[in-house]
Amino acid sequence: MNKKVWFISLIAVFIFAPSVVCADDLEPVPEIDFLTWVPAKFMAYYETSNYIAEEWRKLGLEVNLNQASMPNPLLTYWFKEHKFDCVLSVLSGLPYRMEPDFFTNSQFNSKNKAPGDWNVGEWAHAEFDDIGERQLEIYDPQKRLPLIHQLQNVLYEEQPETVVYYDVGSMGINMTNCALDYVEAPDGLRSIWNQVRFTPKNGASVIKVGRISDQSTWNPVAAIQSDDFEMLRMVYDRLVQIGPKGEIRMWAAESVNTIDELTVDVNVKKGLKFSDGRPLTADDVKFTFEYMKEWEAPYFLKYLKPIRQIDKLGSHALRFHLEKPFAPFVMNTLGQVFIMPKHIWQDIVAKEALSKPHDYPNMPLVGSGPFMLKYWKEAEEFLLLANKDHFMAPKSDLLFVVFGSRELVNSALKKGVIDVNIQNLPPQAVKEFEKEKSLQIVKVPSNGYTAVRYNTARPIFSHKALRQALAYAVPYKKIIEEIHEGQAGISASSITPVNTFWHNADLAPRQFDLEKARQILKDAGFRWNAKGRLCYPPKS
Amino acid sequence: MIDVIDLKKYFPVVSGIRSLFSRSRGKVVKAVDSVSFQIETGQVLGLVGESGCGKSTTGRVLLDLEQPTSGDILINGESGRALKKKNRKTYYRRIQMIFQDPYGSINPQHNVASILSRPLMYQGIRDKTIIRDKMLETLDRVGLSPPEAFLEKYPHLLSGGQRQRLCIGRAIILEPEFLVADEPISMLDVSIKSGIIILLKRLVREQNLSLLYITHDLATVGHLCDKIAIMYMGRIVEIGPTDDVLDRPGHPYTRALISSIPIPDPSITRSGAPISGAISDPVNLPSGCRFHPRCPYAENLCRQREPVSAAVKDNPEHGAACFLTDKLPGFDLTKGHRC
Amino acid sequence: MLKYLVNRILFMVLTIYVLATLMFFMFRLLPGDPTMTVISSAMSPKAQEAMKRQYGLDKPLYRQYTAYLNNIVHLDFGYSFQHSRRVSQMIAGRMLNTLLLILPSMIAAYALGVIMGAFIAYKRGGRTEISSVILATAFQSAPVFWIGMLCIFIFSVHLDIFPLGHILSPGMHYGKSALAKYLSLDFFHHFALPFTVITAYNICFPMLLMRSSMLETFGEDFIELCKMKGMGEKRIIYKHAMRNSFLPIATTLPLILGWAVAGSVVIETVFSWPGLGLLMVEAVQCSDYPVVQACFLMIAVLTIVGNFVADLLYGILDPRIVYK
Amino acid sequence: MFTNDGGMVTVFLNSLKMVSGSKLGLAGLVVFIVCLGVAVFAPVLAPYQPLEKNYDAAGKLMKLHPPSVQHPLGTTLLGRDVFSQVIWGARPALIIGLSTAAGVILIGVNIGLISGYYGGWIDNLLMRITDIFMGVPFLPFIIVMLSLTGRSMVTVIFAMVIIMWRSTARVIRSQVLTLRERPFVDAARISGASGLKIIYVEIAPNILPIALVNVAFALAWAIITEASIGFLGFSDPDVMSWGTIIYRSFASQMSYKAWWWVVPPGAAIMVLVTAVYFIGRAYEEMINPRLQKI
Amino acid sequence: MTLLEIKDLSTIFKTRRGDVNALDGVSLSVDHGCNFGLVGESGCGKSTLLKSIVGVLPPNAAVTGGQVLFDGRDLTKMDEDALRKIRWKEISMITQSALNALDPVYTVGDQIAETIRIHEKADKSTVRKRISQMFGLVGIDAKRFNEYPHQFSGGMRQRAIIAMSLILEPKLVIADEPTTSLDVIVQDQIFTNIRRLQRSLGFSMFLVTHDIAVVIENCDRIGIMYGGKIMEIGPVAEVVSRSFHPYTMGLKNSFPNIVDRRCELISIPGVPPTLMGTLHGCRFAERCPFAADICRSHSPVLTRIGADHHAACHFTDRVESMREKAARAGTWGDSHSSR
Repeated sequence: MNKKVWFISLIAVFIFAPSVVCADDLEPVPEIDFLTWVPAKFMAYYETSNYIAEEWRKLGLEVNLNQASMPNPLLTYWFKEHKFDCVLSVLSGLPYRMEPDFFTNSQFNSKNKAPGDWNVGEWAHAEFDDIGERQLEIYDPQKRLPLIHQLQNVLYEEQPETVVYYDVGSMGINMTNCALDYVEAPDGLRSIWNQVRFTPKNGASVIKVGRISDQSTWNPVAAIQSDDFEMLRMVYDRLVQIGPKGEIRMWAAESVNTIDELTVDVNVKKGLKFSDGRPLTADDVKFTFEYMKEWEAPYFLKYLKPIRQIDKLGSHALRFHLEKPFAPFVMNTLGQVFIMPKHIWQDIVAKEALSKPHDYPNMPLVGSGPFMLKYWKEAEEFLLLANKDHFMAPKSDLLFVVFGSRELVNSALKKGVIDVNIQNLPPQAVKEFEKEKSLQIVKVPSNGYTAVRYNTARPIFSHKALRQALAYAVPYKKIIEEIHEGQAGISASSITPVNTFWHNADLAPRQFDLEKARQILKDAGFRWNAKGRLCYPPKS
Repeated sequence: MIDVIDLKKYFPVVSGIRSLFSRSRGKVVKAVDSVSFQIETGQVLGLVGESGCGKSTTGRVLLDLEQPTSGDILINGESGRALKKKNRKTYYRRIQMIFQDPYGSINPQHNVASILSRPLMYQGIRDKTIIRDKMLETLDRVGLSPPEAFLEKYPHLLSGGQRQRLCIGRAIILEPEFLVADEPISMLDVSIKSGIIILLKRLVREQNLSLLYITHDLATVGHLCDKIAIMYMGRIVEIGPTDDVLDRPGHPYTRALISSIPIPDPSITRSGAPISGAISDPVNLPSGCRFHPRCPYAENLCRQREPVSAAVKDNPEHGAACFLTDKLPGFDLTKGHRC
Repeated sequence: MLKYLVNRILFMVLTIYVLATLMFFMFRLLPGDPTMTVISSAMSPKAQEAMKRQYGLDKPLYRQYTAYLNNIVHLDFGYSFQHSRRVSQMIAGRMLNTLLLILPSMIAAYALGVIMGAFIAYKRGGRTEISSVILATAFQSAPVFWIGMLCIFIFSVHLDIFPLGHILSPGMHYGKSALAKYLSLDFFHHFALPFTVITAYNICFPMLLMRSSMLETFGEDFIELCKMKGMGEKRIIYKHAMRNSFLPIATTLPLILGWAVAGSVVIETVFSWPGLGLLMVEAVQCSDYPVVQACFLMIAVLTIVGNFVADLLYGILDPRIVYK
Repeated sequence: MFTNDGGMVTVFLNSLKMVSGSKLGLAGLVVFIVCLGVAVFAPVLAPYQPLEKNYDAAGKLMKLHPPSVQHPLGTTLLGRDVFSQVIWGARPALIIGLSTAAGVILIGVNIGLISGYYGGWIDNLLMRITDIFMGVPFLPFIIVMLSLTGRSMVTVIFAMVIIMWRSTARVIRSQVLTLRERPFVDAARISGASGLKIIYVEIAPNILPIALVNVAFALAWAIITEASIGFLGFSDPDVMSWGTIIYRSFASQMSYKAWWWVVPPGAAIMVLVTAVYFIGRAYEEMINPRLQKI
Repeated sequence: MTLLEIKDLSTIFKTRRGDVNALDGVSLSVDHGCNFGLVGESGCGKSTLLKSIVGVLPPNAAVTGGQVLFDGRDLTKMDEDALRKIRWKEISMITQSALNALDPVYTVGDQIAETIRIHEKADKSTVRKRISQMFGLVGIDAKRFNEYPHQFSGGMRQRAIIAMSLILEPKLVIADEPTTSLDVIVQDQIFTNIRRLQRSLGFSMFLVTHDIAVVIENCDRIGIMYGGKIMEIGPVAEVVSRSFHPYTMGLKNSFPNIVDRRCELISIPGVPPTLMGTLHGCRFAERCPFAADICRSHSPVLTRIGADHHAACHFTDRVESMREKAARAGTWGDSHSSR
């Protein structure tokens, strides 16, 4: 035998040796592509995924943390291309997300699997879809509740995502110049219910509020960011607002009556005025909804879609006709669209020679809300004057100051440069801030949550047992204690406990238990090869 | 024999894309304007003139360091242009140059051996022993002895005189037929200058080559050259055997040059140069004779027509480009003390 | 001279055009969807298409490109994805802020650097020289953002002398005119720390350059002749040596100005200075490329115009330079 | 390329000898070599892994512990040892610095040589390209590049090289322009040397000293720039470079509480870069006799 | 009457590699209204001598001994302020490279005006008038007052420097290689000019050059310097025709002469000494064909051999035979003769 043959066979041995070890035809679970956030900027998110990955590795899985920058390419991989096995899904709590449909049906209905839509894990479950569709047609919360609970049950059982924690934010007020009778709300001090209640004291004329992002736009047609909506809702009225507990509260609407699933009547309050003195009437409301739809205001498009037609019933009465039953209509459509003055907007495109109303800077701003925009110094500050004539007349003018970083805004709060900080304090600093006597710290449990979302279209996570097992392999407590300094809570459902009405309290959060996870895997037929790597159940 | 025929080098005043738009478009500086001369084998021609007269450019054009505008050189009957066309390398086997600055013309990063061996290697000689023998022989020839001691030395260890000897060595190592020396001694010390002159003179004789000695210093020319050519603004204004030119100059400019040289002999009192002013603007040449603005004898004719070279005192060897050669007053520099 | 100016300006335009084109195509190669900049529950495939239409991203590439160039000529950089506004509205004030921070600091750094460089060259061989060289080099070697952080740490957090950053205290009103704002005491209070840091950071280069340039000039014959003329030491240094030594430094001015303007991205981040650099960093992080393009081009324009001005300045300082 | 006598190695060794002739140069050299050693022996020198979480005796994560015997430079917010991170950080600093410098010199020197030697339209073209690059804002461009190409170490190096060669090319070109006029180039030409031979055999060894000075400055610049990129959050997330350490402390909003987390990495950058500058400056003074102290 | 008397002047340069004895006991004197010429090769200490006289030595050099008596005052003992008043007002200078001697960023007129204003209080118009006058004397168009140095030609710059050096009507003008970089015709014009000015202004000149011919033509007395020492000093005619020092003889031998071009050109072998460290014996001994043991161990002192003629050689008594041998090429080594 010559040398060459020896050599080739030697190489052959090396190449095939590993497969010889798994001779019993075990197919190892491929490496998990765990899409996550870049550590530098989103340290807590990245570390959360890192903590999870560390435990999963102990189960014999290989995990690759794919750090992608936010927003791109992270959002593209996440929402558009679904390029992940699992993703650390961080969804913030916003008032309108108190509407139960979003965190349940919208996120998991197989109709929403298309790229760019919300079912990013492409999960499909016939029973879930069915309940999801049905609950959309029930306008009475009490009747809708069981179905929402059922949805949560299915999600808990099927685990298309594993809820890791929800934030318990902390926001601070410097009480030297400002008093607040705090109303608990999922958005804390950002909530309009609190912002109209800030009261100056010690002779202060204005309450200074610190922000880290500047307003992007004051144009409701163009706005897409939640931060922008937060301010727009101060200067514009909506028909209804979402109350601090997630309930619907009448605002510009006197009453909202659901005639049937496809017809909703709205009576607008009388005596409302725009800041230029013109009255707010049903014309303005009708105009706004039609205008937004006509010009495809990107943010509202989805919510305006169900509207077929709007009829004016009187100077202050309207009737909305829907294409199909849409339970979130009152909360998410009527509760979000800002009522714009028709007399300003109807011919603005022609008057300002614009190609579309999105380009209108909307200055001076004419709105009817509890506040009036006095001035806006870009990237510096803007002043909102209290509208004393408003039915929810605020107790103080608010000066919003834009800071370059969280660090600056926090220390400004401590120094009393600002009175209110509407950012969450960093968890590690909360204890220190709580010690400050001049500060009032409010705890804000969020209705948003962080989860590991599985891509069930990928072979790995099409295994239900694996998903269930991994839910036991998440070190919930450690993550909350070490990364979040205890400023977070555990929830079994994507509707977090703060959303008391819709939250299904019967579901018990899973505990971290690797043994149990192993057992579930074993029971489902998963095996470990000689190297301890997890392998798929043998094909029979 | 070296025969330079009607060599011209014109520099455009502006070059490149700019020349398309410039007002000075098409204007040229005639640095070398119809220069012709011959050098016999084993002889030295001194090319003399003030700075800016085109003498160095002539040398550089001969070596093809500047592209000639026109003209040719015959090296022992062979056309330089043809040689270059065939192979530039073989052209440089036959013609070599010594530069003015012994400090600048040696690459400070290379040692003597490498400086001397490069020309050989570029010419395709690869055999190490041949190269070494050749180098040692050359070093010895240029007076750097013992040659072995120099091979590994770097230039910064050499004195100016030694460097210039090395440069000469590099030039003769390929045994050229024609050597151009561009002011080879102007940067050296007095006591060393003469050594280089002596070396050049010996090499011309021993190697049987032709030397074009370019200088502004008429005094040394007298000691080294067989023939002298006087250049003024791109033209040779006078050419002839050394003694004829120095003793019986036929051009007012030659006279001015000779009479402005200080003489290291206290017993001689010199009258000084009769001319004034400086060289004219090379872009806008004066009409007629180029020298007329400075010439003390200039007549109307000189301002109108350009003189051609004519024999001086019926000596066919000696030519001067002046209308007034015969009318010039007598000239005598040799009065007084002799050694 | 006129021809030189025209040539230079044409080349500046060419440079900006090349950069603009580069920016355009670089971003079109960007992986990911530009409309994917916010997670909003309202997001739906339809809304995204609507946004693309609104941004003009549905048109073919060459149409986008020509529209883009056309817009740039009209100083219109399009529509911010993140801020739902015209980019041109956003950057004007930012640019002013950047210039207000960078220019005075650079002028101060240069003036001080040149004077100090001349001084240490004059004191050459002494302890003053070596310690200034070490100090200046060390200061330049440290990352400027780190120095900024330390300064904030010491002067703002611990000593509480200066504000933590930003351009003005919240709620300060200075009337309508921008001038009043930038002449206010409060502005200077905010300006002082970043100004000092940038100045100190940039002093090193002109200082060391001036020192070596001075040492070179000291070796020149005319300086020796000045001494032989019986000229006083001070006159030699200030009138002759410094003016001549300053020439090679003037040529580096555009380079340094370029670095400084470019470096504004870091310094503005540290001091939360609402300038172009900060805006750009934020925009890059959000993939808001119309804003990035605009900021980048504006910073480039500042750099290029700076180069140009410095060239002209050099011509004024050195009579030997003739522009053609 | 630079074989034969007076070659690259000789020039390099000579330059080392020259640098160590100056006090500051020697100090710089020593520091640099120490840093090199730290980078090479990081696994031995660092007591912990850079990303290892440290728990105290009670099993609690050691969050932001100030310096102690166990952790000479304290711990980070997630209980990682700062000292170890700083030691490991020497690696990316030097790798990025040296490779960037190498790339910059390779491109800059060649463009400078070709542009300066050939002149004419080649020079015109190359220099106009260089001019355009001169107009490119340095950091912003790198940031944009990195946001497009992803943030691996290789792309960071690539992004820096692609922009930093410009000044080297200019310096080298102006040097070549004067060298080209030196008679020894003519001498080589009339020995029958080709253009490339003249560039690389005759001219290149003479610009080597200037190139070496540029290596030093490019190295220093690269290290600082990498730190700036890291600080803005654009460098390789998997690599614990000094800039990244500072950025993480800045982003954690705890940097003003935990000085031990911020000061050491910055100081490390400062010391290393200062050393490199000293080496470069010392060498520059040596090769430019007019700068020498008499 | 003596204007400048240098007695036993020594200057040392401190360098990294050791001390350099640039000047070693130099003594010479310049009389009122007379020109003194100092001849020497590069590195012989000429420039150091000039700088030592006016006290503008670089920081690493220092006068270690001797006196510089100017009009009876010892310049080496004077403080900076007093010296500053003497500089240019009483001793001015014409430098070797006029291009570098003028500050490039100020106009020529401004620089001259500044020179006046340093020493005298004068209003603008009189300053201007004086400068115009002086420009007229040296042959520069007064219109060129506001031009920058780079706009002047080489000869014009040298004239400007001369104008500047004479503007304060000093007693002594030091000319340091004033024409080295110029062409012969311009050189001749410059010296003619200087001689003319000297007749009208009556200053003394201390001319330093390597060109013995220039000294012979323009000076009354000559000093030959070598290796930081004066080798021979005396009236020009005396020193040139009756040399007592072998170095003077060698220098004469190697100097080309356009008149006596048939004379043998003989170079001095070897290179000048480096002057580093402690030196013994005659500086020229290394290159001297007549050197004996005593020359290598003992430094000869300057001894009087004629009325005003001194030489520093151990063998002044055997001068006749030396002169005879020195004229023969073989004496200086084989390869150093031109014939």
